[in-house]
Amino acid sequence: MKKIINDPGNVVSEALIGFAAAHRDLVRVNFGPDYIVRADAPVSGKVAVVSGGGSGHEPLHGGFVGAGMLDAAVPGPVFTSPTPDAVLAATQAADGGSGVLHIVKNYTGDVLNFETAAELADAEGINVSAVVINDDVAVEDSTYTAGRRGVGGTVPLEKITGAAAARGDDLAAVTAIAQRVIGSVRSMGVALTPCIVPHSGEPSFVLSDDEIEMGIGIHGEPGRHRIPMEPADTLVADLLAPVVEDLPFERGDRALLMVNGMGGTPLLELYLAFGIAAGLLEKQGIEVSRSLVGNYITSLEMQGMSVTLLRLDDELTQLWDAPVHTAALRWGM
Amino acid sequence: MKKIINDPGNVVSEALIGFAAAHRDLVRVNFGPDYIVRADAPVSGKVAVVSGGGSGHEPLHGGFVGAGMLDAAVPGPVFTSPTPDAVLAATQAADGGSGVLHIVKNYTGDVLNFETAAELADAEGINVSAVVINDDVAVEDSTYTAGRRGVGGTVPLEKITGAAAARGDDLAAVTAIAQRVIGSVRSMGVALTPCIVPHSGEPSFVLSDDEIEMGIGIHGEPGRHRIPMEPADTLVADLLAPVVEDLPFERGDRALLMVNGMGGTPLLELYLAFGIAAGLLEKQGIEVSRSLVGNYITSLEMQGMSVTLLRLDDELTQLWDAPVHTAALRWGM
Amino acid sequence: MTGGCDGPSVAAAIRAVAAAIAEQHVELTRLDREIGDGDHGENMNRGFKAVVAKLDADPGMTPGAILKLVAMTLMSTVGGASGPLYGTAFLRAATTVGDAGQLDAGAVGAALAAALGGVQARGKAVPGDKTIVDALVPAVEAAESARGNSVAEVLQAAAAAAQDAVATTIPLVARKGRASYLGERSAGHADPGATSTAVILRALAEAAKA
Amino acid sequence: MTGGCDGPSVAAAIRAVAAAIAEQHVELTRLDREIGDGDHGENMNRGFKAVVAKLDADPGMTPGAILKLVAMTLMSTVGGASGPLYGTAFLRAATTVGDAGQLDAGAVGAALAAALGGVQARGKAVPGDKTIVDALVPAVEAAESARGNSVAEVLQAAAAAAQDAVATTIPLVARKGRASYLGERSAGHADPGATSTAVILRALAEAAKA
Ligand SMILES: Nc1ncnc2c1ncn2[C@@H]1O[C@H](COP(=O)(O)OP(=O)(O)O)[C@@H](O)[C@H]1O
Ligand SMILES: Nc1ncnc2c1ncn2[C@@H]1O[C@H](COP(=O)(O)OP(=O)(O)O)[C@@H](O)[C@H]1O
Ligand SMILES: [Mg+2]
Ligand SMILES: [Mg+2]
Ligand SMILES: [Mg+2]
Ligand SMILES: [Mg+2]
Repeated sequence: MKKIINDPGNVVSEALIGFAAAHRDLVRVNFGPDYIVRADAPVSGKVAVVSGGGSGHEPLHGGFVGAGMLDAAVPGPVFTSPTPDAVLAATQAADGGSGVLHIVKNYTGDVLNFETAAELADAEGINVSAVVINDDVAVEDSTYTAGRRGVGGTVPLEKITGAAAARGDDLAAVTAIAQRVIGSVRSMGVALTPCIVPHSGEPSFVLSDDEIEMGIGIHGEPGRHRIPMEPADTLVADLLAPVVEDLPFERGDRALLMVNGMGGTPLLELYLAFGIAAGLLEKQGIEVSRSLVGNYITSLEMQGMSVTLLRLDDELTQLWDAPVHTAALRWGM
Repeated sequence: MKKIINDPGNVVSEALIGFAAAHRDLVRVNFGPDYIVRADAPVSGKVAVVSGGGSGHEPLHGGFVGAGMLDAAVPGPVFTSPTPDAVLAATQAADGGSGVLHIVKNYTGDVLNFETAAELADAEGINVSAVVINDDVAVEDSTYTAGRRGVGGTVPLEKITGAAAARGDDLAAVTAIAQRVIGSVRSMGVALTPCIVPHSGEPSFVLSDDEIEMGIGIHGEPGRHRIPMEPADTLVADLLAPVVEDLPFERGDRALLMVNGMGGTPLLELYLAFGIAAGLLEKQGIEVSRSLVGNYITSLEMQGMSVTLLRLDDELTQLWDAPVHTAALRWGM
Repeated sequence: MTGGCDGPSVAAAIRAVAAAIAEQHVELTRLDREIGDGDHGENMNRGFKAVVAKLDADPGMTPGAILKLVAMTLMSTVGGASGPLYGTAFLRAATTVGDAGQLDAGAVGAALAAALGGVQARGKAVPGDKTIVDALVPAVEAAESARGNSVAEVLQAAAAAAQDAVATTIPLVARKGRASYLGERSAGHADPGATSTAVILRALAEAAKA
Repeated sequence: MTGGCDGPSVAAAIRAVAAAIAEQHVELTRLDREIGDGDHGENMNRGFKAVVAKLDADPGMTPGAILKLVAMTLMSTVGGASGPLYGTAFLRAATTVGDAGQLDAGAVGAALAAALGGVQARGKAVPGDKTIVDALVPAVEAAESARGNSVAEVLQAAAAAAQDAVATTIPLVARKGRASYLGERSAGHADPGATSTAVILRALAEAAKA
């Protein structure tokens, strides 16, 4: 394992020191408990949007803190959800008096820790509402199980929800917009290589030089099945088909297409994959009206990619287009 | 070799198809010869800034085409400079009647091909001026050799030069600003892993699990020397010291600090490295007044990073801050 | 400590748990790499190290106060799924024992049952889901059956049952927690959380014997 | 083709070069991976494949026209350092031979010398810099010494000298091109461009013999 780190136990806090130094104009970073808030938090009278989860998915979530997106982010240790006290502290720092929405990725750890934090915040008189994103079609959905994971859809969810809060929606309305995004977004990912969690020092799984893991999550977990390496045309088609079929997306739909890198895949390959996906969607009569290509929700240095598709209507499009100013996503300001 | 590609020979053109599809609002892509121009090119009356080089460094250069930065970019095959006819075509497409500045990274191939293109453009009556960026302190400088490579400094060079052109400077003035940036910027890089060029299928060099290459370029070339893996504190100090000493940067200087990933390094590690570098500079009395952290000039999937330091004065700061709207760098618009 | 346990002996038992977790954390993480995200040992070890640091700070606590301290510390240092689950388990156990100065075998059995109740309330898992619950349910049943014996014997029975239960999680397809995302591929591996439960109960039982 | 060479025989010789490059391109790339960026074989192969495609399109060209076509095609398809350098080399050779229908040994020698002049004008390298120049200089000298012999013999002499020169580039520290960035580490490997020059000359010599 070769990583640009010092003590594996300090990776997250040392990275936060750098993040704070690089984005002084944008954010304030609190240490112990660790959280990142907008430099101008709390924004009085605005619903605050707070998310968080294990680290190792950068730029998610800290890179999305700023005007028009998240008010605060709570980074846990690498791939481990943060604890309730950290989430509570971030919630308090972000609350501008109009309530706080928690955006939670559907992992037992995240759900339980945010749930506890919400109870604690409630006891402090903060109005908290929560949504759980579960967009990964690689996982079978069932009421008897933990359900689907939250993956790529988290990025447009945070953007659009943040925009709704920025335009002045109240907590119920912001929550409703978030639910609408969750209902309209689907994703699936593939790994070409594993990743190595710093404190473990071992690859999360072992793949031979001609194997790939289909249906992976974002924590280096093994995927749903292992298949031989495929050419990009086939690979992208195999990722896209279950995404399209699940909602299902239909002829005439407009959509945001996000092609996301898992951290170690060159942008060249991501654009190549985007071109293939856009071509396939066009053939199915689905209009790619908005697009995002790059590393937005990653698994450390893993090579691989995910495809996310979000059905857009006029309102969601407007909210996507609304100005945003964060470390990792910025336009219109 | 596992890559999200089809035929290795078509990687660049297929990626361009995806780039064009993802950024229709921003750019037009020409195929055969391949180049990327601003959607609104040529911008009449404005000096056009054109760059290019081998592919595999994405987002450089195509990701920097747009308002406030490059007017056109010419992507060659992976790690191979483009040919004069392609550079000429891009130059013609970008020229708004006020002349064109070529930004050339100092590699024999790039220099020769752009030189030839400039002669051809001149013959067509286009006023072309060229600057050669050579910021890599890992390479010894000498008039008897090819000199230093152009690496990370290319990013702020293209940004600042593009801003000078956008504010209406004439070709001589834009060229002078570019020369000033080149005179004030220094970089150095390290590789933790090699990269694999698609058509070759072989790693560019072989490193054991506890070795790193110091002083690498951006083409997977071997570096200046191989050393045992170091903790981040030492590694960053070892990269930064020659960069600071070369210009030299001095107490009281203000600088842009860019910590750039080579493509396969997690953002978490880049921020961690940024924090270390910023801390070291502060101790030396050098003020980090602007910062940039991320993958901006890469070597495919290589793990590693580079540090770039640019001395800023009020004018360069203003030009850095000026609005820019490209696929990979965007603010103020 | 054959009759009941007072504060210092509960504190000693918790230290023994921390030592056992420290010893097993690499194995717990390895198990979690197979069907999870490879952090369970690290999570638990971080938590119990923090617990020990806090125990050092205040030596004069009642058993209930110690269990509450463990609960709050795990909750605020472990993270992941296991943090809130074990945190809730210890919190319910603390509530059950109240401010008694000594715990007898009955109190220990009741605390175990309360811990299970807490895990199920929080995590909604049922037996067979391949979770902590699969180790705790037989442990509570065994403790129940051993009622009337010494604290050491009750814990011994619970630990043995939990230990046996670990193997029964191997063939299961996970329905809760991170392993559930693997579907059928989660079968064939022991559950990390069930394993850590067995480690904890074993350490408690050994401490009670001593 | 013992006397002079006409258009069709020059075209055949260029095809032979393309075939030789195709055969050697993996080795040329391997050499370039050691001290460069691992694309020299790929670059040359892309260029000469394109050349062959264009030769197919127009079979009736003079030697000079063919050399010019090679020059323009290499220039617009090879890229990298070698594209403009070999492009300029063939362009100067084309200019030197003019529109003669046949090339005799003297013309071939003059063309080689012109090619070297082009490479040096464009690339500013001198002998010992570990570049194409290190193969071309002895080749031109050998061709000069073989003056008065047949085209085949002149090319044979040039090819042999270039081939010998490849080994002399091994100990050199590069001062031009990408390998120069390696400093001392560039020593110990043959220069890819010098090697491709030897490959080209060998193929031309073989074709002239045939
Ligand atoms: N709903 C649940 N109820 C009981 N135990 C659970 C539940 N979900 C997960 N677990 C337990 O948590 C363990 C994993 O803990 P850990 O690895 O620390 O957290 P994470 O899964 O968040 O990385 C699993 O092995 C399982 O025993
Ligand atoms: N200035 C120069 N003069 C002559 N030959 C040169 C010069 N610079 C580079 N070369 C030759 O070019 C070869 C490399 O070509 P190639 O790999 O195709 O281009 P690049 O270096 O741009 O990747 C080197 O081996 C060397 O022989
Ligand atoms: Mg975890
Ligand atoms: Mg090259
Ligand atoms: Mg885990
Ligand atoms: Mg090369």
